[in-house]
Amino acid sequence: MSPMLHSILAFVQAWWVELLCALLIVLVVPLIAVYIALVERKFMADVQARPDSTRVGPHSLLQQIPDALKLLFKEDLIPANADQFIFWFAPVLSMTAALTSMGAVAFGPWFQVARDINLGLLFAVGVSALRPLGIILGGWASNNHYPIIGALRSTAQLISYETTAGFALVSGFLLAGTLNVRAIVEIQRTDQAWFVFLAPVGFFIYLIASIVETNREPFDLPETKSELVAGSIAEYGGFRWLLYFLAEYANRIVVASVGTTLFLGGWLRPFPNVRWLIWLDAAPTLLLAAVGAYCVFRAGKQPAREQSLFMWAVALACFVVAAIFALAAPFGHLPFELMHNGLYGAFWLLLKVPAYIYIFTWLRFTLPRFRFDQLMRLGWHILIPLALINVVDVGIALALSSEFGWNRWLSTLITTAATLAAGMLFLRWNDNNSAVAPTAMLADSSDARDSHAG
Amino acid sequence: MLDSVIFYFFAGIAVISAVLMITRRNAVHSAVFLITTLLATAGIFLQLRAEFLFISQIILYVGGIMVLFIFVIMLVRLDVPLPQIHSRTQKWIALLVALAVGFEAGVVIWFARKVPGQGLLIPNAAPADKLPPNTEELAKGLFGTYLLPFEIASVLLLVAMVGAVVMAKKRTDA
Amino acid sequence: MMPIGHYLFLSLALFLIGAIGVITRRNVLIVLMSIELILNAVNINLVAFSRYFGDVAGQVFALFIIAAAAAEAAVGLGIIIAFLRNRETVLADEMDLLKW
Amino acid sequence: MPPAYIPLLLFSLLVLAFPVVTLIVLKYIRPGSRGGPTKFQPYEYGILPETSASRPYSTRFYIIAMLFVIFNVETVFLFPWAVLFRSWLAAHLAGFALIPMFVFLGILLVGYVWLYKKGAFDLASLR
Repeated sequence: MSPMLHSILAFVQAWWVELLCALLIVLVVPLIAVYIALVERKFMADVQARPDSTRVGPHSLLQQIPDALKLLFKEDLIPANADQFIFWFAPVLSMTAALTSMGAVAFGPWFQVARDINLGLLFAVGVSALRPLGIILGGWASNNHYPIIGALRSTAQLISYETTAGFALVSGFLLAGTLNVRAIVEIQRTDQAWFVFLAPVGFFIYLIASIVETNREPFDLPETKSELVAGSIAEYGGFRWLLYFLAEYANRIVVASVGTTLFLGGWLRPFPNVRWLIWLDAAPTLLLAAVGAYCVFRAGKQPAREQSLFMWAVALACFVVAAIFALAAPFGHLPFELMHNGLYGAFWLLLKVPAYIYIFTWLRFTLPRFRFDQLMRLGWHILIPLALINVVDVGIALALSSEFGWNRWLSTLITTAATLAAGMLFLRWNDNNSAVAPTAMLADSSDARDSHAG
Repeated sequence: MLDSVIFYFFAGIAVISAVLMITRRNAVHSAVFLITTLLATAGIFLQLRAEFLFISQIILYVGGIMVLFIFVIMLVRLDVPLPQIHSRTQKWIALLVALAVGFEAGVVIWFARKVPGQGLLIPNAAPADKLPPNTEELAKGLFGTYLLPFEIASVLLLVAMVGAVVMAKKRTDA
Repeated sequence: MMPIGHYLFLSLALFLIGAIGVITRRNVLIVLMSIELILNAVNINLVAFSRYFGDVAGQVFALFIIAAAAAEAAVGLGIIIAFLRNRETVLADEMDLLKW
Repeated sequence: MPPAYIPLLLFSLLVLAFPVVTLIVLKYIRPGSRGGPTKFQPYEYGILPETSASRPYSTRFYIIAMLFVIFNVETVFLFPWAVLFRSWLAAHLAGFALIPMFVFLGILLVGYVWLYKKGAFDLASLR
């Protein structure tokens, strides 16, 4: 047994960072998902000009933990005419696909499970293609009208916009010339531009597609709480519902980090090549110090003694971490290096991804919901041809600047203008042709077979 | 050692769920087992270092074709269990034929192994830390030697697109 | 260092299972699924030989086979839907319009 | 197996184990179920369902899924092209890089225009 043990040890020694990351993702992502939900609730309360709950912990920060525990111990209810096996299988598939695709995402130069795979970002994109399966199987297994209609809608929407997102990503891969995550980020440094500036239309299309793919308002048709109860997951409760919930939030994180990595420069700071902005590299330390100072400032104004003590503790923690960062910067030893490349290096990504998710939330409270046929028409009539033309135009821009020596920004400007003009044209055509009766879409089972089916 | 453990892991999943797939009565259960077979096969592709094929298997087969299958099952109410073939003779003939073909091919493969000088061993990987990027290699083949089949594939897709819409559309308005 | 025979036997097993499914099942959809399984078995062979000869051609053709399978599934299921509309059955032995 | 994928494989097994183990463990430590058969009826706004939910639904959705499969194949063919594009440009083969994909996309554009004219994307008109 000794050689086997030896090889296992060698394996762990070679891959301990990746294995640690794997463990961390499984342990931390559920917590993060739960707290994203909390932030969203706070934001919703703010938008609707009402106070949010304040009971459990300061600002109800601990509210989510009893909520999650309640879900864990809730009765596990399987409806009588549901399909037992698939009812069990579908949420597990959803959750597994969502978290596995997170393995290929790099949250900083160090923090990545799949460090050296050649597939890189394509792995994250590909594994999240399993998402529609979890939803449609869950809806089918419930054996109930609303979940089935919700699942059909949801899957139709997901698969339509998966194609759109795929084309948008192709325009990013064209600019990168590689799939490897770290190489993509590195190329944005050496090219001296985030790809959002070189393929703005591509980023815009990806943004829309990612909102649709994560079922957020204004595209939350699968759930439509006022029409379909809760869509495909209406019959799910307790822990199974929690699995779907976690999968959804994990998907949000995945699409946000894929978009950030490919278009927004990953963990690069803004304008990584501009000399006088170099102080931005110290942003994590400065930010932590500022948060600590603010806590000290607020600590005196807390009504209760415990609260002010808590603020002091937070301030102290911030100052300690900031000091470690400041000290770690000049050194290169392993523990410091882990700290430096791991947390410090991931700082900008950890800032950009929440900003991306914040945009989702913001739109949620700003825009009214789309109708299903409008959503489908937007995808198939406008975004897919636009995304294809964008791919071609990005290719032409690259060819112009490398073959004929044009200025890169000039060629980007011209081709982007061409893409936008094409988009305007599609919009016009679509407006002329969209005189279809919307009532046909409202009933979700308007088929000739219905005449004898119900 | 590790390679063969991974191979037998995926191969076992593939074969067991393939058998389950053709024996389930419920079409959705069959589809689920086909999905696990396809995923296990994707794992085998990965074990053979065909990384791009691994991901296209997942994107196209599992995320595309299987979704289409489940859609059709849901749309046409095939989820009710159907009666099996009544005459059992056809089943026995099928098994017999399959076993005969399997035996023949198996014998061929088995003896090919014994031919001297042809160990039929998959060459060991170069112990480099970094493999040649498979996607780029495949792209060179796809856009080099096999450019014409690639263009023909687009014609095939065009035909499929038109054909499927013509088939699925109702005749009333045509 | 795996002998290629392992892959060939796996592919053979999947192929035969698929073939048995095509012959014995009555439900047209499961027959189509079995055909997908057969195509998949072929892909394993192609990829295994591609690795064995160190040539990428096998992988390219496996990709074409997947594309062809997608086209086949789309058209095949379209035919099933068209058939359902006319005959209300998915059983293979009731599709006997051409039987004389 | 390329070595870099082994942590990923372990990770996916871990991720798979997380819900499965939790579901099984919770089954034993959770308080028991109470209530009659009403609880296990499908939830449809409190109205008892009259028809089975496994009735046939519209084939519109099938057309969307079918188009998705075809377009998805296109995307998968685009990825290798996109990855090699810059190395072709570096070798000054811009024409070689662009033209095959133009032909490929052109042929599919014909199909797209046909579908557009036929109204395959107009969900409501597909009745």
